[in-house]
Amino acid sequence: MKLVKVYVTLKDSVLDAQGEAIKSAINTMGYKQLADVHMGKYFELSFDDDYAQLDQDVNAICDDLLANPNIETYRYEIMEEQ
Amino acid sequence: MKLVKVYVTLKDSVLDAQGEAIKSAINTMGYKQLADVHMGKYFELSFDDDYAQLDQDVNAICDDLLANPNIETYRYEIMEEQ
Amino acid sequence: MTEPTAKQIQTEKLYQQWGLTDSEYQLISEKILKRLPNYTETGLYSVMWSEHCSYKNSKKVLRKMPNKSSRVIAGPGEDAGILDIGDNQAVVFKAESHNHPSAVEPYQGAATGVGGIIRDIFSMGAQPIALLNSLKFGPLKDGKTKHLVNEVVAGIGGYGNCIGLPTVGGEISFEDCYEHNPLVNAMCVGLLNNTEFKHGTASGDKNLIIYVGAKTGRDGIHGATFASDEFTDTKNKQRSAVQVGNPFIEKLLMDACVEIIEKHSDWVLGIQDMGAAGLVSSTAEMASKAGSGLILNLDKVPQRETEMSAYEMMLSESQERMVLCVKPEFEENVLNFFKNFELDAVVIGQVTTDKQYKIYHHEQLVTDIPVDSLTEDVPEYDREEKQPQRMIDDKDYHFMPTIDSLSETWQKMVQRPNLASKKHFYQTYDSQVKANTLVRPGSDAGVVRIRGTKKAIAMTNDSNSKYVYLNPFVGGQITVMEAARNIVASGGIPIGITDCLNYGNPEDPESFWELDKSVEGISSACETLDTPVISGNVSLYNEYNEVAIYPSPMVGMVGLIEDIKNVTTSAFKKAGDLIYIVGQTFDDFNGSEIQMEQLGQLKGDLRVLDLEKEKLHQDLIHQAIEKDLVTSCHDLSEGGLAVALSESAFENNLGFEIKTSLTSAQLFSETQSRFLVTIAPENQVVFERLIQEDFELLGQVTADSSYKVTTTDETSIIDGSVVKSNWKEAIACLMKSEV
Amino acid sequence: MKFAVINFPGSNCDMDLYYAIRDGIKQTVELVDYRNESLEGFDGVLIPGGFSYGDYLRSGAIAVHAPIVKEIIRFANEGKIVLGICNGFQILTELGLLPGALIQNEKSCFICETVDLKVLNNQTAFTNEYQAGQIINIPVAHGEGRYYCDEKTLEDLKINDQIIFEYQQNINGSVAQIAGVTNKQKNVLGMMPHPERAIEKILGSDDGLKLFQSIINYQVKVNN
Ligand SMILES: Nc1ncnc2c1ncn2[C@@H]1O[C@H](COP(=O)(O)OP(=O)(O)O)[C@@H](O)[C@H]1O
Ligand SMILES: [Mg+2]
Repeated sequence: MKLVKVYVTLKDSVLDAQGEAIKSAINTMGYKQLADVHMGKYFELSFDDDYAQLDQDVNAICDDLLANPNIETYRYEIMEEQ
Repeated sequence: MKLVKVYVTLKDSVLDAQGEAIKSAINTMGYKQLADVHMGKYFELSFDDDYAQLDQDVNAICDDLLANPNIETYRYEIMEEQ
Repeated sequence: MTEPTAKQIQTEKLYQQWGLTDSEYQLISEKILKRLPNYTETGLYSVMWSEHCSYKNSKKVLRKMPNKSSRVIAGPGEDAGILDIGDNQAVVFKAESHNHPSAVEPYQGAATGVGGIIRDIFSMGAQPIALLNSLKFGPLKDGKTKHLVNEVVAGIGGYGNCIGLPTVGGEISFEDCYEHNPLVNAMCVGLLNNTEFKHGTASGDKNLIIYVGAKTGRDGIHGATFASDEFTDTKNKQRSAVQVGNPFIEKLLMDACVEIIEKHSDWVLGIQDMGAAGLVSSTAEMASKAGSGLILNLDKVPQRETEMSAYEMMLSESQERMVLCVKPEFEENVLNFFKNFELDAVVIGQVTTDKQYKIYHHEQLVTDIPVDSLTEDVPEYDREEKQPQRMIDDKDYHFMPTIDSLSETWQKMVQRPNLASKKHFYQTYDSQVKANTLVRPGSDAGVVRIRGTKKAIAMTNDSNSKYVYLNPFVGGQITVMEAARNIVASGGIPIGITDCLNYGNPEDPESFWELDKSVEGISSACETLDTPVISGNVSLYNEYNEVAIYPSPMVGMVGLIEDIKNVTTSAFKKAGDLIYIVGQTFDDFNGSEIQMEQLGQLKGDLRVLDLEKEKLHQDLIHQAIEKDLVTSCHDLSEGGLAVALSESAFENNLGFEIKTSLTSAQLFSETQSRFLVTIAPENQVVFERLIQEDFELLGQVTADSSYKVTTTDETSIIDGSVVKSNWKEAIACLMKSEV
Repeated sequence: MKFAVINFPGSNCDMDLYYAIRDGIKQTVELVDYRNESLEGFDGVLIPGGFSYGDYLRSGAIAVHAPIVKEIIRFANEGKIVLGICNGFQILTELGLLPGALIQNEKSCFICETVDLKVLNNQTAFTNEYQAGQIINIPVAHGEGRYYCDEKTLEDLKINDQIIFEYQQNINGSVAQIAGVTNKQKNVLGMMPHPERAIEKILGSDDGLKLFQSIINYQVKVNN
């Protein structure tokens, strides 16, 4: 099996309401040296092994479903699943 | 600045409803070779540079806030921010 | 990064990319300023003079709408309109479209549409009490549309649920013309506990302009202007023009604004939300309305991003922000008040008397223009009009359905996406939070009681663009009347409307004719009902590849229920009740769902609507409800009598046995001005004496869920439980099916 | 009895609960801001529904770091009445005052419906007005209401009769159809359905009223 790890994050200029809320919670907890928090999504996709156009398809899946190119960027890694 | 990347995922014993929903959406789009999807959360925390007990504190932040040990597990990496 | 000079803007005609025409630009530079506007100033004119902010194309048409009645406290021109409902209370409401943002980013587009309309209500000092929405999409065929629908619905629910306002009604429909141009209209209704309200004005020399709420980022700034085109370095490819909402902040902002106006009215002279064209439109309008000038210092504006230009800050459409005008002696109080809600609040400027709009950025005066020139000097256009050719060609066409098997047609019709249950979507909206909702989605209008009184408010969103497409004038009338029937069937009397006018390009004469005629239709119906248009919104240029959407006016109507004992729902209550249809039925199949089912296209003209008769039927139904005669009441609309009967039977799993003078086909006719009513048998005489004419006793409600129907053509027995499951499952099935 | 309704930033059912107490069972009730550090003088604490801090990380996760929370814990440990509804339930599990966790509904959408619940244990401070096994009709409105706990915990819950309400139709995929649980001492109840939305017939149901009346009964007994 192939394991694909996808990381989706908001673009820099997009309001990260969740990141802001989490940052202020961590600060209130007493950790003052925290400068910034961003929250994103993380996906693990498993695919059948012999999959010629895996890379191409993962790209399409990210563009169409996992990330919204208007506000988010993504990156992914393809690896062998143990 | 130090950058900490935190990955939070549901424990295996907990049904990943969002993962299931995404899996079926991807299958609907015609990608049949997809076997499994898991969805998690991804955080990027930036900290001031000279921070002796960073590792210890990140551990505590994950335990106390970012992950719920009843249902989730986490891992993190600490690196230099560019 | 250097901005182009005023000279460059002129010679390279850069203003065109912002949407200003040559003659508009000349008007600004030659008549108004008598100099060339700089970069920031050109940007301000371009947004303030856009159709969205200025209504320069539609103003002339909008003036046709009645906006007065004995109840009107505030009409169009304020953030939202206000109607007196007695006992020193008033309802405040408005609807807004968020079509384009939802096409680009469906979740956030829909969510920020909801967020924006809520701000319009609480900026009037009113406590928002309910939300509604009207959604139009392409057919549920491909994965793309389904994803779009899912995201829009999730965005609507995501914002409303989180902020804690019940979504009590709405509509959702599917036609080919919306495939690439979905419509997302949202409405908010609020309650004002006194009939005084805060105008959105900035008056009084040296009074302070205070900014409250979320920080400003580069959200929603025209993607296609040269600001983003020519000056983006590679890093800024990261930039996004899409607004993102934060309902959590809006909840704090809403609670704070409602409380400050209720408890500290003397602190606040004026308040306005920052909606389209953010800072510039809110502050310029506030100053212009008061006949004042304004100085703003942009360095004080809370900023989420670094190195924002004056242009970007002024045009940003970052969400969850408000502007207040406050007397200097209350500065401390106001700032502390918001601080207690954990909201940013800062003084960003001052009111002046010179009627100039002056903006400082990095200690430089970047804008110095007459404030009225942004709001008052916009040229008003008188667009060319032409009746669409299709109307002339198809004038005498009359569609007649063929019914081979009544039972089969019946089953098919209830599965049409436009007629099937929308519960799959609306069950994802919290319709009960605040514990005041008396009628949830699923009946005719949503009903919310006013705690501590006997009163309740009924509200509905309606549009039927198929009718408007076939005959804009009659279609416009029908839109209002259908909304009114929903209110009346719920036990209320209609008291006013808001609207979203969704059309194509106004520079296309046929499109403009559609706008003009349908507004005339809406206006005439409103005159008949004495329901003024107290707020609204215009969205033009809804087209894809130069093909316009159907002309799609959406009417948001509010009704008053004087006593909650009058609240009535569409569900049959009990076996043995008598079933009546009130109103005559004709062969009205043009524009109907059965025409779409059988012919697959819209064609023909609409019957002239008899407004007086419609009003009479509504009045009679209202009287019958007030006299406690009615056990259920449902308006007849899309799908006709067959669909209305089924919908009424579903909730309590009842059936009916009817014998009618109508043909089988006429069970699907969509003649206007009709109601389906049930009464207890002992009230037969009183009820019939009240209604007098234009009614037919159809039969009675039965205990098993079987429909026994005798028309002039045949007698059929239809399995109601199958009808119900077809109706209930149709949408979920389509959403799940693979492409 | 004097009740405190805790108001976190983003709570939005606080007034619904307030009215349920004031008008429904005619007791004294006050809204208490999350920044307060004392619950002195109150007999019961109610944690309302809503989206505390936007529920941006996980529902209830951020609220547990608010100043008032220490006091809620003390209150619970002293055996006083604590009721968490919807977001309140989520907060109580995040706090560890109740076992388990509440996660995204199985069909992953928000769901607003009125559901049938079975009262499994009517011997508690919250349910003594109901019959054992009674079916009651209460609204739900949540996106993250699927109750989850491991098998060991479930076992314990069953043995100690801590499962108070059970869905008749498992609308969100909860373990053992659990809609509401108490702690071992049974003075802390968390439930996803909203009894405060079911205290008047005109709202569709008044089956929630008995829950609040039960608390009064219980308190009267304790006081005697
Ligand atoms: N998008 C929506 N949001 C909320 N409620 C909706 C939505 N779509 C439909 N509904 C509800 O479903 C019911 C039936 O809708 P519809 O068929 O459009 O009614 P009608 O034809 O009587 O105007 C109404 O109660 C309406 O409020
Ligand atoms: Mg209706």
